Amino acid sequence: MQELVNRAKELLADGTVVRVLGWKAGDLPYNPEPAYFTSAEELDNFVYNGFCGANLSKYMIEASKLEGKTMVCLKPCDTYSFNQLIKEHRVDREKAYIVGVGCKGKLNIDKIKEKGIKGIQSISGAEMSDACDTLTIQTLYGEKTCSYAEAMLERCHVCKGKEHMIYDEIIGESKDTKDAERFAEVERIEAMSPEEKFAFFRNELSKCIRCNACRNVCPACSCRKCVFDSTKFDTAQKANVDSFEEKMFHIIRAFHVAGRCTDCGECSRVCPQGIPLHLFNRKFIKDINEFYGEFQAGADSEARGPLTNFTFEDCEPSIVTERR
Amino acid sequence: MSIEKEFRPKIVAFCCNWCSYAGADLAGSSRLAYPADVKIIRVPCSCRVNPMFILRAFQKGADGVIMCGCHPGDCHYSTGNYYARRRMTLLFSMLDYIGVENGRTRVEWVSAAEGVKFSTTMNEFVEKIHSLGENVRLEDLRCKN
Amino acid sequence: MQRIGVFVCHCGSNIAATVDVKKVVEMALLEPGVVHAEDYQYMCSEAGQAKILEAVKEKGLTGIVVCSCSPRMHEATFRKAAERAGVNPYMVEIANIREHCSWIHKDMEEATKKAVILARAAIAKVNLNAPLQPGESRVTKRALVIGGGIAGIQTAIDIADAGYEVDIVEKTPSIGGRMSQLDKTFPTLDCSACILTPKMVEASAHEKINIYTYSEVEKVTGFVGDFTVDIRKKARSVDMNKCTGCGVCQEKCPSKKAPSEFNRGLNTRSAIYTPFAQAIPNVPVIDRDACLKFKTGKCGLCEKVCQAGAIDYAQQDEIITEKYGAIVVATGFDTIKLDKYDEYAYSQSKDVITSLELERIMNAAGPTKGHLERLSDGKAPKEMVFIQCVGSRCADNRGKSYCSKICCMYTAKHAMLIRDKYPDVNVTVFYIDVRTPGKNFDEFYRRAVEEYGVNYIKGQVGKVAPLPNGKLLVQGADLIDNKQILKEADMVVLATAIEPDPSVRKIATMLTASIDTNNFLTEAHPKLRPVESPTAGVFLSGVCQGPKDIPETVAQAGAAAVKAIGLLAKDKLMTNPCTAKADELMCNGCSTCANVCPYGAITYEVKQVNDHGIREDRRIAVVNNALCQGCGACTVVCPSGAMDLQGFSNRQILAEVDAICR
Amino acid sequence: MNTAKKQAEQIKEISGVNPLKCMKCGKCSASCPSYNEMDIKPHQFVSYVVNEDIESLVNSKSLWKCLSCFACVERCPRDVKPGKLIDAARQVVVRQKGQDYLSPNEIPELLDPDLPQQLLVSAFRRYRR
Repeated sequence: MQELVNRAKELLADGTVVRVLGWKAGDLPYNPEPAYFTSAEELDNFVYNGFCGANLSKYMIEASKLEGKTMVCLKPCDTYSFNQLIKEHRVDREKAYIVGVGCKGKLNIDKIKEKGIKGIQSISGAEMSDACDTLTIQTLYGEKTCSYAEAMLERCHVCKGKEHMIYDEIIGESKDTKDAERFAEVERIEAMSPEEKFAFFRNELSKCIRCNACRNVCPACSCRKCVFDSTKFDTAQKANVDSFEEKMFHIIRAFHVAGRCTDCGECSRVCPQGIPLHLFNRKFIKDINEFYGEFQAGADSEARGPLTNFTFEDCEPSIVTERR
Repeated sequence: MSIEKEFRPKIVAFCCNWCSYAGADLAGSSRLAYPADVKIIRVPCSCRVNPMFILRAFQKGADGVIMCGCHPGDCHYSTGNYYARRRMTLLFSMLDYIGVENGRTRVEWVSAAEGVKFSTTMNEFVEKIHSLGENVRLEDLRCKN
Repeated sequence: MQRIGVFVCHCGSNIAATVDVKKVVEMALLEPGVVHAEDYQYMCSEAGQAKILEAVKEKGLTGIVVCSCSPRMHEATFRKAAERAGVNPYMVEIANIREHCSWIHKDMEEATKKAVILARAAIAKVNLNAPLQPGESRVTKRALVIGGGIAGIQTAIDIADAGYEVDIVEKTPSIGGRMSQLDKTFPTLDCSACILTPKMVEASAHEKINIYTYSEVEKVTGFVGDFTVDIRKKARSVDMNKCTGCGVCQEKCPSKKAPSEFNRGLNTRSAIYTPFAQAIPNVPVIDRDACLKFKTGKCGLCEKVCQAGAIDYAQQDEIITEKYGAIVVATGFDTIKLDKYDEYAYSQSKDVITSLELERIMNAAGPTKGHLERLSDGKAPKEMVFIQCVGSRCADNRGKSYCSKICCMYTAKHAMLIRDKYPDVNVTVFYIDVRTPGKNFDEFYRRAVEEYGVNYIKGQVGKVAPLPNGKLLVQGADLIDNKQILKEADMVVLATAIEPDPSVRKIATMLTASIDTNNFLTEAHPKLRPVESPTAGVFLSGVCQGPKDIPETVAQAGAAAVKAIGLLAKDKLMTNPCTAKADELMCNGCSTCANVCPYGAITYEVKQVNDHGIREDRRIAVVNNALCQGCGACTVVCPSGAMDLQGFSNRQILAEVDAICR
Repeated sequence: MNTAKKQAEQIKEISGVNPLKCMKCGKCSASCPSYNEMDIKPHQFVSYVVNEDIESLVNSKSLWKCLSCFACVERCPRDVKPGKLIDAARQVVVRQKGQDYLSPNEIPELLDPDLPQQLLVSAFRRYRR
């Protein structure tokens, strides 16, 4: 991390960038938050550790409008989002100095808490310089330990790889964390009966409080004005009044990012209700891969997305019935 | 004394102006009957059909939604139905995934000359919806009257 | 709030017999925005339209809903009426309660209920309509005719005579088409070449007509009044400007094994060839697949003998790009392949031929120099059998479902000509029906029977079997005499079904002109607009639209020309105002819409916007209204819904959905 | 429904043929190898079914002269297939007799559509006493 801070100070000093987009320590040991830094002094608050899950590429939309260049720290999976934003002319490549930061897997505090670890005072073992094997947690009730892998976010278990798709320089080491099949959960649901599927999603979605966190964090959901806030579809409303609206919202949300979603997993990470929202996006990704060939949004900043493309021989919609 | 009300499905058909709407007109002028449950909405092209329209129809109590367009390759706007085909495939797959019976949605390509196909398609579709019964999974209960 | 008037048409009894129009009026009055509703016998009539004018005047209507026939029928009529009444024409919506309701439902209560709902949907839509103004686009004063047969030639001459430039694109080396292959024409029996060649010459000599032979349409973009077309001029390997048409090259060419397309493969031609003697232009082409120079590198004889130095082996295909205001399709027909009709032994015996092959045999310039003889042994036939409806009127997947229309007449012609020239030849025609509607047509057929003694037998042939003695055993049935017939024939002629030339599929796709299951181009209206394609600016001439004989083809060619002239005579065209429009404040500038626009109508501009007090420069989608055709592809890919389609807006369609599901 | 109509419907159902599609071209009669043996010719079969004159049909010689060679079925341009109608008529006769070794009641009216009809007829012939 120190290397990162030093480099940021250098870039600020030589005028390459006028601000740095990274993370600063939060009020708890496990909730660092995205932040801008404009001076060497401010950079003293800079952190980068296992809890820095936030994808900073979306912040570059606003940063692109500001004067001067911004140094932005992007983890490997964040770079896909950044590419996708370039493709959609939402960020300005020229306004970004991309430092690809290493990643050893990001942590989900809820998973630690689920293990009954409470009253957390400090956590060690999640710094970039650490091996990231075991977390040592100081609590009000004494020291506890927890396996790093067991505390990882779901998305890190199905990691797309530790290669940065776009960067100006890379700082820090990465570690492969993939140990699960990306579509296993989707397949499990697909195998259910319609009644089970319906019950499963009704149960999950009934938790939705329409806080819009999933939408606001999503780097693909970057519309100036969301359809769900607009008068154009008569859909503007805040709370779900009926179970239909949860479904409508989440289907349309996933549909709008279908072919653009890089599967960064931010939606599920930020959902305060713990709804596995990525299951919608991943279903679209799986279908797109099956029907129209493998496609990874954000792998580059040029290729046409699958929903703005076609072949004469595409399958018919009846395939949904036929393959059952 | 209560009499079981006969189930009369609400079915929305989106038809592109150039092929399917004309096909429906031909079915009409050829007097090829299909149930009155089907109501047609004219759109310029199948690619104008937003998934939102389909969900909205279900929300408001539609029991089935069918989209008809020109045959692939014959789109009046040359490529519209190809995009629509991908969109609808993904949407239908998603509806299936969340447990909505997949017989409630259908896409059929009907040319201006296929009045017979239009009529048989609608007859089949209405029959299918009858077998599935009322749409309870996607309906917005507030819309019930 | 709109002030809406609802007008319910009886359409005589077409609607009123199954829909309770009074009830529709009554229910419509309950809908929001409706201030007036009435019904009338015929809304499309002068008196019906006057009702609209009157109501607008009295009630100050801002929106109009007509519950009547399909909008494809009378939307334009009612829009014009609205305009006369001082209401923007795009404030009119049609509820289709005839084709989509009264004609398909029998139960009055049910049909009325549906009509009320359809009216309700239209009312809901009109409530959200906004006045639209059509734009203008220019008209390129030049027409393209695809196909150089009699249909294409006639259309081109007629358009050119009206003073407009016309280009003909013909894929073979000469114009003339199928008619140039015919020997005589019914019902007058005059020689086909004698009436066609003057037309060909007229076309080629016309100062306004430009002919691209051995050329194909490669790409079409643009729209009515302003098409841009790429034409591929295939390498002829002969310089059109230098060649004098002396024909020495064809004489000397050592490679003479290529089947002659013009003679339907009944004999061969040289590798460098003109299809027939009267070809226009009279400039040969080198068939590179057959030419020794191209195949082996050796030979080059034609270059040596050509005194004009016209041979050019290095010639390349050339792409010409030209702009047109109107396009006429005249791609014509071919006969179907007979490989699925084994029972007629076409592939087994040279003496079983198609009627088009018989035309070549009967023609003095044909493979037998006009002598009627068997292709197997050159002997003169004594017994000839004609089989009708081969591949026509078939409900199975082997043939075509339609009647090819011309076969009855040309078979009568063939039978008559043979009996006239060779009175000792017996001619038997097996028919299912003899169809001869047309001026002097039935008289013609009757002459074949009464004056020429042609033996017509009602009944299809079941099988033709080649016999060891070289004859053909024809097994048929006489349904009038209730007898089965076994006949030994010397030659059998099959009245083979015709189908649109296979090239038409590609062309239709390029033109976005719709095509039916038989590959015939669809007309805009089967009765009222038979020579127009539903695609604006595209017209249909000849058999590409449906089976036709020569007089009909020529008549339709003229009609297509008139339609094209009517278009070219305009200086400006009104463009459809139902175009896409981006909401500047909502547009993300993401370019997704431009990716799916088939017309390249969307570009991006950096514009300063004032978004609720925030002034900033934004990249925003801008729609070119002259290019946009209003398909709406952009509206659905736009995630924010910034892009909307005027006349079919998201809210309008949703309002219809709501009204229907209510 | 009277008996004739019922039988006609039965024949249509068993054969899967819509006789109204016939355009009276006579290709069936032209193809038939047993034509001269028949009193009602193949092309006439269709109109007997249309006119619901099943009585004459089942009493005709033709019913048992048809070889089930299926030439007419193969060549019929309109998918009317007189051969199938004849087969169906035979089935009706066989079922009517009601004294067969194989009771017609044991056989559903619609068998596996891939099963050739003539197989069924031969079965009836073979097991009949």
